[in-house]
Amino acid sequence: MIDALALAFLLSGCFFIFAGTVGMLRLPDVYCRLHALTKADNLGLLLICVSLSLLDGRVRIALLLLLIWLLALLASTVSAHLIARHSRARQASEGDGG
Amino acid sequence: MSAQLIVDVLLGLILVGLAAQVAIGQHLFRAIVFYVAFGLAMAVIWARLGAPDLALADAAIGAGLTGALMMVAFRRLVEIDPKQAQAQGTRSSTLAVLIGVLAAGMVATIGLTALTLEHQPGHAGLQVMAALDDTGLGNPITGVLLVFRGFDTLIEMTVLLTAFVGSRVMTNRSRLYVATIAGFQLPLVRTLVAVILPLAALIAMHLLWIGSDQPGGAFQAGSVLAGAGVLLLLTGTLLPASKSRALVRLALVAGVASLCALVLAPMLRGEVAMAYLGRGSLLFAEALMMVSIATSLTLLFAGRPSLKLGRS
Amino acid sequence: MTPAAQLLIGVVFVPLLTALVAVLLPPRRRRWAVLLGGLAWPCLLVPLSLAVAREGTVTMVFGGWTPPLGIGWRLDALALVVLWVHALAGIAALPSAWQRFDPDVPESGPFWSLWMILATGINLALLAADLFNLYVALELTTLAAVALIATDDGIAALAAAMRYLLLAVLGSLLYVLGVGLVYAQTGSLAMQQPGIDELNNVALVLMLTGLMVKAAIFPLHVWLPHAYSNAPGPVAAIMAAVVGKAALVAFWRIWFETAVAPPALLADFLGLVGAAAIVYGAIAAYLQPRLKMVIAYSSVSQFGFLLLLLPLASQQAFQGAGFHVLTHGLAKASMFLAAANIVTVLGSDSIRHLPGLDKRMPLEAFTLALAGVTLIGLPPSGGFTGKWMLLSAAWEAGGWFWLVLIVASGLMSAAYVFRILALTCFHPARRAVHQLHPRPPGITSLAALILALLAVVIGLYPHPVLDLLGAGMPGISP
Amino acid sequence: MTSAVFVLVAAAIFGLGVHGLLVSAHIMRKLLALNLMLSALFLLLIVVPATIDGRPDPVPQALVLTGIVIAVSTTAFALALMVRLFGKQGHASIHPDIDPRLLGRKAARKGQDRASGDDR
Repeated sequence: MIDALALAFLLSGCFFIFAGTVGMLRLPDVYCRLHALTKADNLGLLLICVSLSLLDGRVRIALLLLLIWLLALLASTVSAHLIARHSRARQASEGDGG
Repeated sequence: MSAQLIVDVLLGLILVGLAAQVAIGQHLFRAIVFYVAFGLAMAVIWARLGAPDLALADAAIGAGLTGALMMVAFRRLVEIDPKQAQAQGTRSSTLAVLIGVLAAGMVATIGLTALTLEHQPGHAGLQVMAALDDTGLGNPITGVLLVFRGFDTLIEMTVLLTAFVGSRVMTNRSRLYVATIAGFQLPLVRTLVAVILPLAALIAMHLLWIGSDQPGGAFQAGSVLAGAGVLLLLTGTLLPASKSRALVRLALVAGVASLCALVLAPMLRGEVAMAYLGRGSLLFAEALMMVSIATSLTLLFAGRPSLKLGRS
Repeated sequence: MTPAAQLLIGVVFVPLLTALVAVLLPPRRRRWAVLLGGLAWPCLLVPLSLAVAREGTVTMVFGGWTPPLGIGWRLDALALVVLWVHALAGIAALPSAWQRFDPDVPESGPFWSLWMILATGINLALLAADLFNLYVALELTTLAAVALIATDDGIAALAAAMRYLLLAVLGSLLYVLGVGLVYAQTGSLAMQQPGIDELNNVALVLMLTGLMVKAAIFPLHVWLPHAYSNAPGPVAAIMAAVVGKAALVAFWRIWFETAVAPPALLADFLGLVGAAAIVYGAIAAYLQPRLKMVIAYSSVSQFGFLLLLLPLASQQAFQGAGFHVLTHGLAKASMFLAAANIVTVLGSDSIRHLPGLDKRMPLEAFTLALAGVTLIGLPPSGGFTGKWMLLSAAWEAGGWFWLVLIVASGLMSAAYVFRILALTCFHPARRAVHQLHPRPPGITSLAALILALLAVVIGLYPHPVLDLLGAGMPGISP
Repeated sequence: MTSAVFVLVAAAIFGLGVHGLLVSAHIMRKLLALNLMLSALFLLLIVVPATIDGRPDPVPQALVLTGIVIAVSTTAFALALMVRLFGKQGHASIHPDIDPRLLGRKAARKGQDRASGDDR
């Protein structure tokens, strides 16, 4: 029973990460790609962490995985924010410069 | 069994694909970014092969710090002369391809024939496992690194010190490129630093403490601290300073000095050089090694002999 | 722990601790600490020489963990000879380094720390009896040497340092691949592996190729001329005298101790590589427009000469080669120190400025002449003894090709040495050099002269060194 | 069987590294190629020796850990040397006589046409 649940989480996690990657490749400009990446991948990572902690069963490992997810969340939001600011600043300078 | 094989082949293909991008890719900056990805893929393969210490070290040092050092060096090239910084792409010539294939073939035959040698496990490895329990250590790799072959580690720390002193020969004269990027003064980034800094210190201490029994140790802990140092430099909380300070020099020398103490102290008591002095002495040496590794790698990133607090 | 083993620790840890103290001290006061350390560790060689004369080899194991578990050190006659060359060349280079790197030169702070780290690396590379420990020692030596070359801060020096670094990393990569294969086969990293019947030749070839890059032996020597000629004077002296020799000693050790029965075909092939090196080095040295390049290419030629020990692996050949290492190291160090003074006074070391040198800088001209005599191997000098021993070894082994080669190598080195001497002594100063820079203090040229004199004088009384080398290497039957 | 896969992977990476070393005069690319070759070497060092009760032999793991730290030290120093050389020489190549501005013209032009200028 637990394994079936874990498998379900794992598959949905992989689906979201796959969706994020397709989004990054298909979407037109930087901002949409950032959306796709940060949103889908973080959710996918959460689902995979949940499935792993279900498979493992120990609470300590579940908390560790949660900490990993929080760190990944923090890192991806800040880097997405910086990339967005940087490309907007460059477009602004190219816009009036060009 | 075949499922595991498929996973291995997939991992291998990912690694070779990333390596191809690094070696043949047209643009230098992309090659560096792919090298960082290559380092992380390498860490996954170390984990797959059952070598967690190497996975930690390769992720922290191989991917993280080497990537950071290369990006800041690239940034300095662009600062000096943007057009020339990566002027030449790669000119793939058939001769180069031929030599590359030849080298790959040579290494493949060497590796595969070595695999077919009658595989008695190295008795050095067996002796390590046997002698491990009377050192009271759980992690055999820390046992090899600090007890059985501790002198290699001493010289390796000296190599790291030499790299820093050697880079001082160059950075004495060159104009400094301040590593902080304007966009990094944002409130969001400051909260990132406020959260990550204590966490990095905690993780480093944890890695140091469990190093004698589980995967971890001075190198991994030192590189995590160095990563935090790089973050502080990027966000301007720490700034490179040209006046070299005694405290910083002491931190640089501490690692090698502590290992020298491990070698010379037993001799004063009449025992043989580097006789094992118990777990406490290892922890003392590893703590100082962690400080030395973090300081020298952070200063190598900054390109200056010491650091000073930023104005924020 | 035997007192002799404690001396071994001293030989490596005195320079290492001096380097640590140097890094700790503020840059202005580092050279005094290094002067102290640089003069202290050679004093340990006297009791060590007595110990080696008594016991043949002094061995030591770290932490009591006997190999293959732990790391061992071993000092035998060959390593002792190179340690003496390192001590003498190091002391002779100190005045020139003292004058060139005074505290207000920006590179002087890092220079003095690196000088002691280089000394540590060389001493360790000579003592290491463990394959991976040797790799780490050579890596430390290479990194320190590259950084020292870069202290010259000229474009040529920086480019030469970068080329040397890249090639050295490639060399140690091949070497470690060989060590990995040895470990996979025998399960031990010790240099002397009793009980294995046959070391696989692929590992041997990989390790030897890696060391040939580090020792700059003929086909893989490309980094050497630019590195030696563009490095500051004292750095070039130490590198020419010892750094290449440490890698060569490691090369011999792996050939005679680790490789159980190296195939004779490989020995003859390496002998031929040595022959090619002699010819190529001599011709290149003859054609060079710059004095330092002539001396550097002469090193390439003399290293080829030292490879001849492999096909002629007899007791006498080993004594001859060991003695040649001693005299060549001293002569080469004195030539580079003299050349450094010439460059500081005349502004450039190009051949055009040499005429009339004997009147302008008599001491340097005489040093070049003396060292040249040793390089050629004319009878009174030490060079002759080394060549004579190798000649008689070739005679006994009946190797006519090697016999002719040794004699020819003497003639060829005579060619490029006499070309230099003819320019300095017999050509009148055709035109005055535009303006002479201030002369470096007299002690620098005196130190170079003493080294050259030593190389000649030791030929007059070679017996203590030859008897010391008489113990031979385990691989060579006495 | 897995070690055979990883030996082939290591050989492929080594070949790519050698190719990368020969293909560009830029020092940074040579350093990247050398680091690739070192990673391939470390992979071989772990995969080739026999495993001890399932886990890789601790001695080669310690050697590889030492190798990784030495690799990062050498790379860090080489980068500082490259930046200094680039500052003085104007181009990051170790062949002082061949000026890559001429060498790289064909490649640079090809590079410029394809890169729409926002590769960084």
